[in-house]
Amino acid sequence: MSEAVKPQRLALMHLFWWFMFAQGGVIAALLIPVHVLVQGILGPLGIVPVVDRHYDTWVSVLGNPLVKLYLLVLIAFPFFHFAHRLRYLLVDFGVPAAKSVPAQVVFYGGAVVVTLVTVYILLTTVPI
Amino acid sequence: MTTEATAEATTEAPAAPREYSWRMPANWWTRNRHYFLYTVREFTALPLALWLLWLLVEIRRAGDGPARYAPHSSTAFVVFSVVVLAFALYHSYTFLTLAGTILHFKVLDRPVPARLIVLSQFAAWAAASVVVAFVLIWFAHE
Amino acid sequence: MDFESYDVLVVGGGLAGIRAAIAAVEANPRVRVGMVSKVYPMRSHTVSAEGGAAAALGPGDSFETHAFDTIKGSDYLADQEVVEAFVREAPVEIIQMEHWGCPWSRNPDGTIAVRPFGGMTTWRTCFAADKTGFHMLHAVFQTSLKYPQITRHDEAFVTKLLVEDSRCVGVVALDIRSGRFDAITAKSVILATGGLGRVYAFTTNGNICTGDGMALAYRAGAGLKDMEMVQFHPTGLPFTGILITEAVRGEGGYLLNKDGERFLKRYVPNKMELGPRDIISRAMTTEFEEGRGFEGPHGKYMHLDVRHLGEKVIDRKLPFMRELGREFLGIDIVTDPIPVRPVQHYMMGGVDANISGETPILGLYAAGECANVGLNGGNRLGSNSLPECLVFGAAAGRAAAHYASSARPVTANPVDAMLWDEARRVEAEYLEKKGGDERIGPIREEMQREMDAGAGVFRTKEGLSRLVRNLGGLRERFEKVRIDDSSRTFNTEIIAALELDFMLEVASVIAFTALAREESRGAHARRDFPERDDEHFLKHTLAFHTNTLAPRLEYSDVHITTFKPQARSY
Amino acid sequence: MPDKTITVRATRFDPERDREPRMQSYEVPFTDESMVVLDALNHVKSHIDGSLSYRWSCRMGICGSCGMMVNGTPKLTCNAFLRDYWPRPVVVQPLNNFPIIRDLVIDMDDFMHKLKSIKPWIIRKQELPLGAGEHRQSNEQIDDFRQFSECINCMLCYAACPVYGLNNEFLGPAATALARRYNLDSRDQGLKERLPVLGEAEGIWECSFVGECSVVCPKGVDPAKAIQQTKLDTTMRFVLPYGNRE
Ligand SMILES: Cc1cc2nc3c(=O)[nH]c(=O)nc-3n(C[C@H](O)[C@H](O)[C@H](O)COP(=O)(O)OP(=O)(O)OC[C@H]3O[C@@H](n4cnc5c(N)ncnc54)[C@H](O)[C@@H]3O)c2cc1C
Ligand code: SF4
Ligand code: F3S
Ligand code: FES
Repeated sequence: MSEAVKPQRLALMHLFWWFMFAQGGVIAALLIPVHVLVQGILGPLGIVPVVDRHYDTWVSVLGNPLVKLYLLVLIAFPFFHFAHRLRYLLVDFGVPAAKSVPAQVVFYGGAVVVTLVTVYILLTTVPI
Repeated sequence: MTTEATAEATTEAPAAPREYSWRMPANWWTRNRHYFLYTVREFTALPLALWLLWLLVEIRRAGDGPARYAPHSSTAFVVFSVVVLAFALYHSYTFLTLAGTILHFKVLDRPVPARLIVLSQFAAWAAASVVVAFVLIWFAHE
Repeated sequence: MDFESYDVLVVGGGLAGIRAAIAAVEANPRVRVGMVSKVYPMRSHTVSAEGGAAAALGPGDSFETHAFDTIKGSDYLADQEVVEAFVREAPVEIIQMEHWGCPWSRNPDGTIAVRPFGGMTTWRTCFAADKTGFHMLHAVFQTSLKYPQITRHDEAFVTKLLVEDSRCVGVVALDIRSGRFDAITAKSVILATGGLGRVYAFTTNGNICTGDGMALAYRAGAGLKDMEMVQFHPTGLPFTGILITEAVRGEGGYLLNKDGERFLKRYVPNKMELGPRDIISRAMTTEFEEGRGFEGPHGKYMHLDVRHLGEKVIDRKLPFMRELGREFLGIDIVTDPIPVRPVQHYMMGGVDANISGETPILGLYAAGECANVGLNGGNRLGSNSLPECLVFGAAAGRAAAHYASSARPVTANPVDAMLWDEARRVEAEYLEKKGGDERIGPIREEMQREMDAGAGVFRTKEGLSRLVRNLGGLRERFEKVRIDDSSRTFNTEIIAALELDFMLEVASVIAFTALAREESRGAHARRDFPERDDEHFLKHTLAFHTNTLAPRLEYSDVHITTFKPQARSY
Repeated sequence: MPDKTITVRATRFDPERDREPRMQSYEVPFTDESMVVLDALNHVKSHIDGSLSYRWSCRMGICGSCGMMVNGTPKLTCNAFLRDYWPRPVVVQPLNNFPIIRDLVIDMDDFMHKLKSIKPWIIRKQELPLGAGEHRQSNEQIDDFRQFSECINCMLCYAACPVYGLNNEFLGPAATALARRYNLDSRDQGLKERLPVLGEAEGIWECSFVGECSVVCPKGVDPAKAIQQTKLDTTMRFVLPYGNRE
């Protein structure tokens, strides 16, 4: 009797963002550690030679369209993952407002912006 | 279907009894080791995001031209990367394990055991890392 | 008047009760059904049933043999036309449960699998691993959620049946959460309140099995049938009374005494571990008395050994037993034998009802363990009880719906007064009483000890007479009971008091009827009358409420159609 | 040897008297190594203080009614051994994340509504007539959903899930596990009817995979897995063109 009848619809937006979250998570898990290790630690310490240590090698690699595509995936996808996690982390810390539509716009919008910036940078830096 | 509160109340029964409602303490995530590790797991997003932004900057700087190009190599940066690496490894470990346990396939009508799936996830991680490391290092010699 | 009124009211949310509720709705979709239960339905004690549910499904089986096994198992005290109807309906009900989602274990070809069980000549016990009752109860409860005609009153405790002009028109129920008394009226009422194991100290039954329905019907004037017939299961875990299912023996487990001997060869040589429960429990008790049991901190015990079955069979067919061993005993049954001893398990006796669940009180029906429709006689065969709940639950549901469609509506007037009286009674006796000096706990514990001692596996005239006396004494002490809890909100102490009141009632009936049956039949084994006496006691005992503790006893004939009584040997 | 005892600290709350729950201590004889927390509570109720209220029945870990917080962890009290806590006191509280009705008794009506909302019964386009016998089902097909059918509705998972603690609208672990139990049953064809309930905003998407639900589940149901798999399958139905089938 007292049962509140809630409209029940498959939340397609949630489904999409979860999908992006999962994809981004996989990409981040498979690819980020090795980049951090090689480009963030081994390279700067000079333990091994790394492409981004020299202008020539870095540019020649960045000029490759396949590399550009790869970097887009590497950077853009995880941001959807990050956006999702950080949004829920805020909820966990007692900020239910992080569930609101404006918050979604900010977080996922942020990921979209990072994606666009990445595309822009990849296209304008060392153009093919 | 609810337990209907109808019927004649004969005795001077109190109105609907009060319940003590639950309120989540703000520090809930510190009260149990698992909760804490979960929070750390979710938090990995932040350092990883920062590091990728750095990578974006690194890419952008390739546009500065040969004369002005200077890759980051300060100690602070290395320390930052070490910290990020710890988070990154934690993310990879938790994500692949968890993803492995929820993926479910059948081969020849038999479910593939979760252990095998997790193992293959880690194998994929190793393979991807080797390939990426190879590219990053090998093409540095050109 | 705004009390809740239904066409059919089911008291009890166990297998029998829910099956009855669904049957009533399916018989007539316009019927409004109420279901009252003192616990959420999925907590009902059916949930504990482990081994399985018997039905002559398989090609190698027949109604005939299932009927004969049941009647022989009952020591010829079963009503044979009831048994015949039962064995015919049981397979249909098992299929119905399958359609409702019960995850029956299967044969390689996808049909429902069966396993052997005690006292059954062929394999006919359907099972869902070793959590059969759990799966059946959850399947039927979850299915019941789809019927909008069924309204539940969860955690409401029925304290009294409303009887007007010898017609049952509803119940008075205490809403446990608010402490309020409600009259829930109905054109017909079905009792499905389960067993009474808690009158014993050592029992497999849960805390809620306190014989409420039997006491309610008894006080309302219905007869209780064959209450001396109490089943003891051979394999309970010492201390906790947790049941080790008969399926363990069905799957090939051995019972061993302290000499490592399969002692059943001296008692049921042709059946060994697959003998019926009454005989094996007596065999174990005899072995204990003759010094061939193990001695433990919680008394004597035997070993139930499944080590030879191997880990694979155990994990596939008896996973819950392994879980119980690990959790409650700290043993792995793959490598260690299980300590077991006989334990009170089931009540054959119950509210006198016919094949449709009708009791002699107009509009009152009974089904499941709290009823005695004449199926189990002196000893129930393992795995006959779950199908009994289905078959006779459904029958009672249909009959009650049918009756309700033509019965005249319940009038508010006398109901109001009866509700008021009952509420005042409980308040005066428990809530507002001053000066009592006894707690419930010690009285209950003493009753349980007395019942174990006096009305256990073997009985004697002296023991039963002492029991009768002591129960009288306990009843007097109960009059002076004191309640610590004065709150109305979720007052479980009042519930415990009401339950103890019911238990003292049914315990006395057990004691008196056992004293009167001067023979040994089925589960009722008298040391002083070791033989079955068909001449005097091929009869049902009927006990009726009087103003004293002693019931008025009557006897009625057993219906014998096909199978003439013969010696019962295995 | 002096008789061994154990201190039990239990939550007391009577809405007719108390504004807030408080703790009360009892000394209980610890006479047998196989005693469980529930035995200690029963001792208190029978011999020390009859007004202590809690739910229990089967004492064998199957009826699901005796769940409480024991030293901060959701447990079935009939399955939590005193020997694991002694000689320190054992602290018994009502399950987290639920309103308290009285003492150790929580209000679980919310779950009862959720259970019903996922339509936990076999849904078929065409009912098989009884006369046609059983649906054929192999033991392997049962294995697909067996784990999720073992749920005893004990609510330990809800008590462990912080997401539920923060937002009671969340459908939660056990209800989703049961929905999955039916969705995976070869006899059932109700996936399409359940999807809108599972996939709505406060359904599976709320779960951030804390995973504690599965850690505390006494029956190995793994509701966390059920939820993530449901997310995955639901998503795949939309992402993969061929995923959108029955
Ligand atoms: C451990 C164990 C194992 C068993 N194994 C098997 C087996 O393998 N095979 C087999 O065939 N049988 C088995 N049995 C027997 C069988 O499980 C029971 O006989 C059967 O489940 C009883 O079902 P029921 O519906 O009659 O009662 P229950 O399931 O006990 O339900 C009783 C209902 O009545 C309600 N109720 C009671 N009193 C009141 C009141 N005063 N007010 C409101 N509601 C009330 C309760 O809340 C409950 O919902 C086993 C029994 C036990 C104890
Ligand atoms: S999923 Fe596990 S913890 Fe949750 S209610 Fe079911 S049995 Fe209990
Ligand atoms: S703990 Fe809660 S967040 Fe999800 S995985 Fe379990 S439901
Ligand atoms: S009392 Fe039944 S689960 Fe603990």
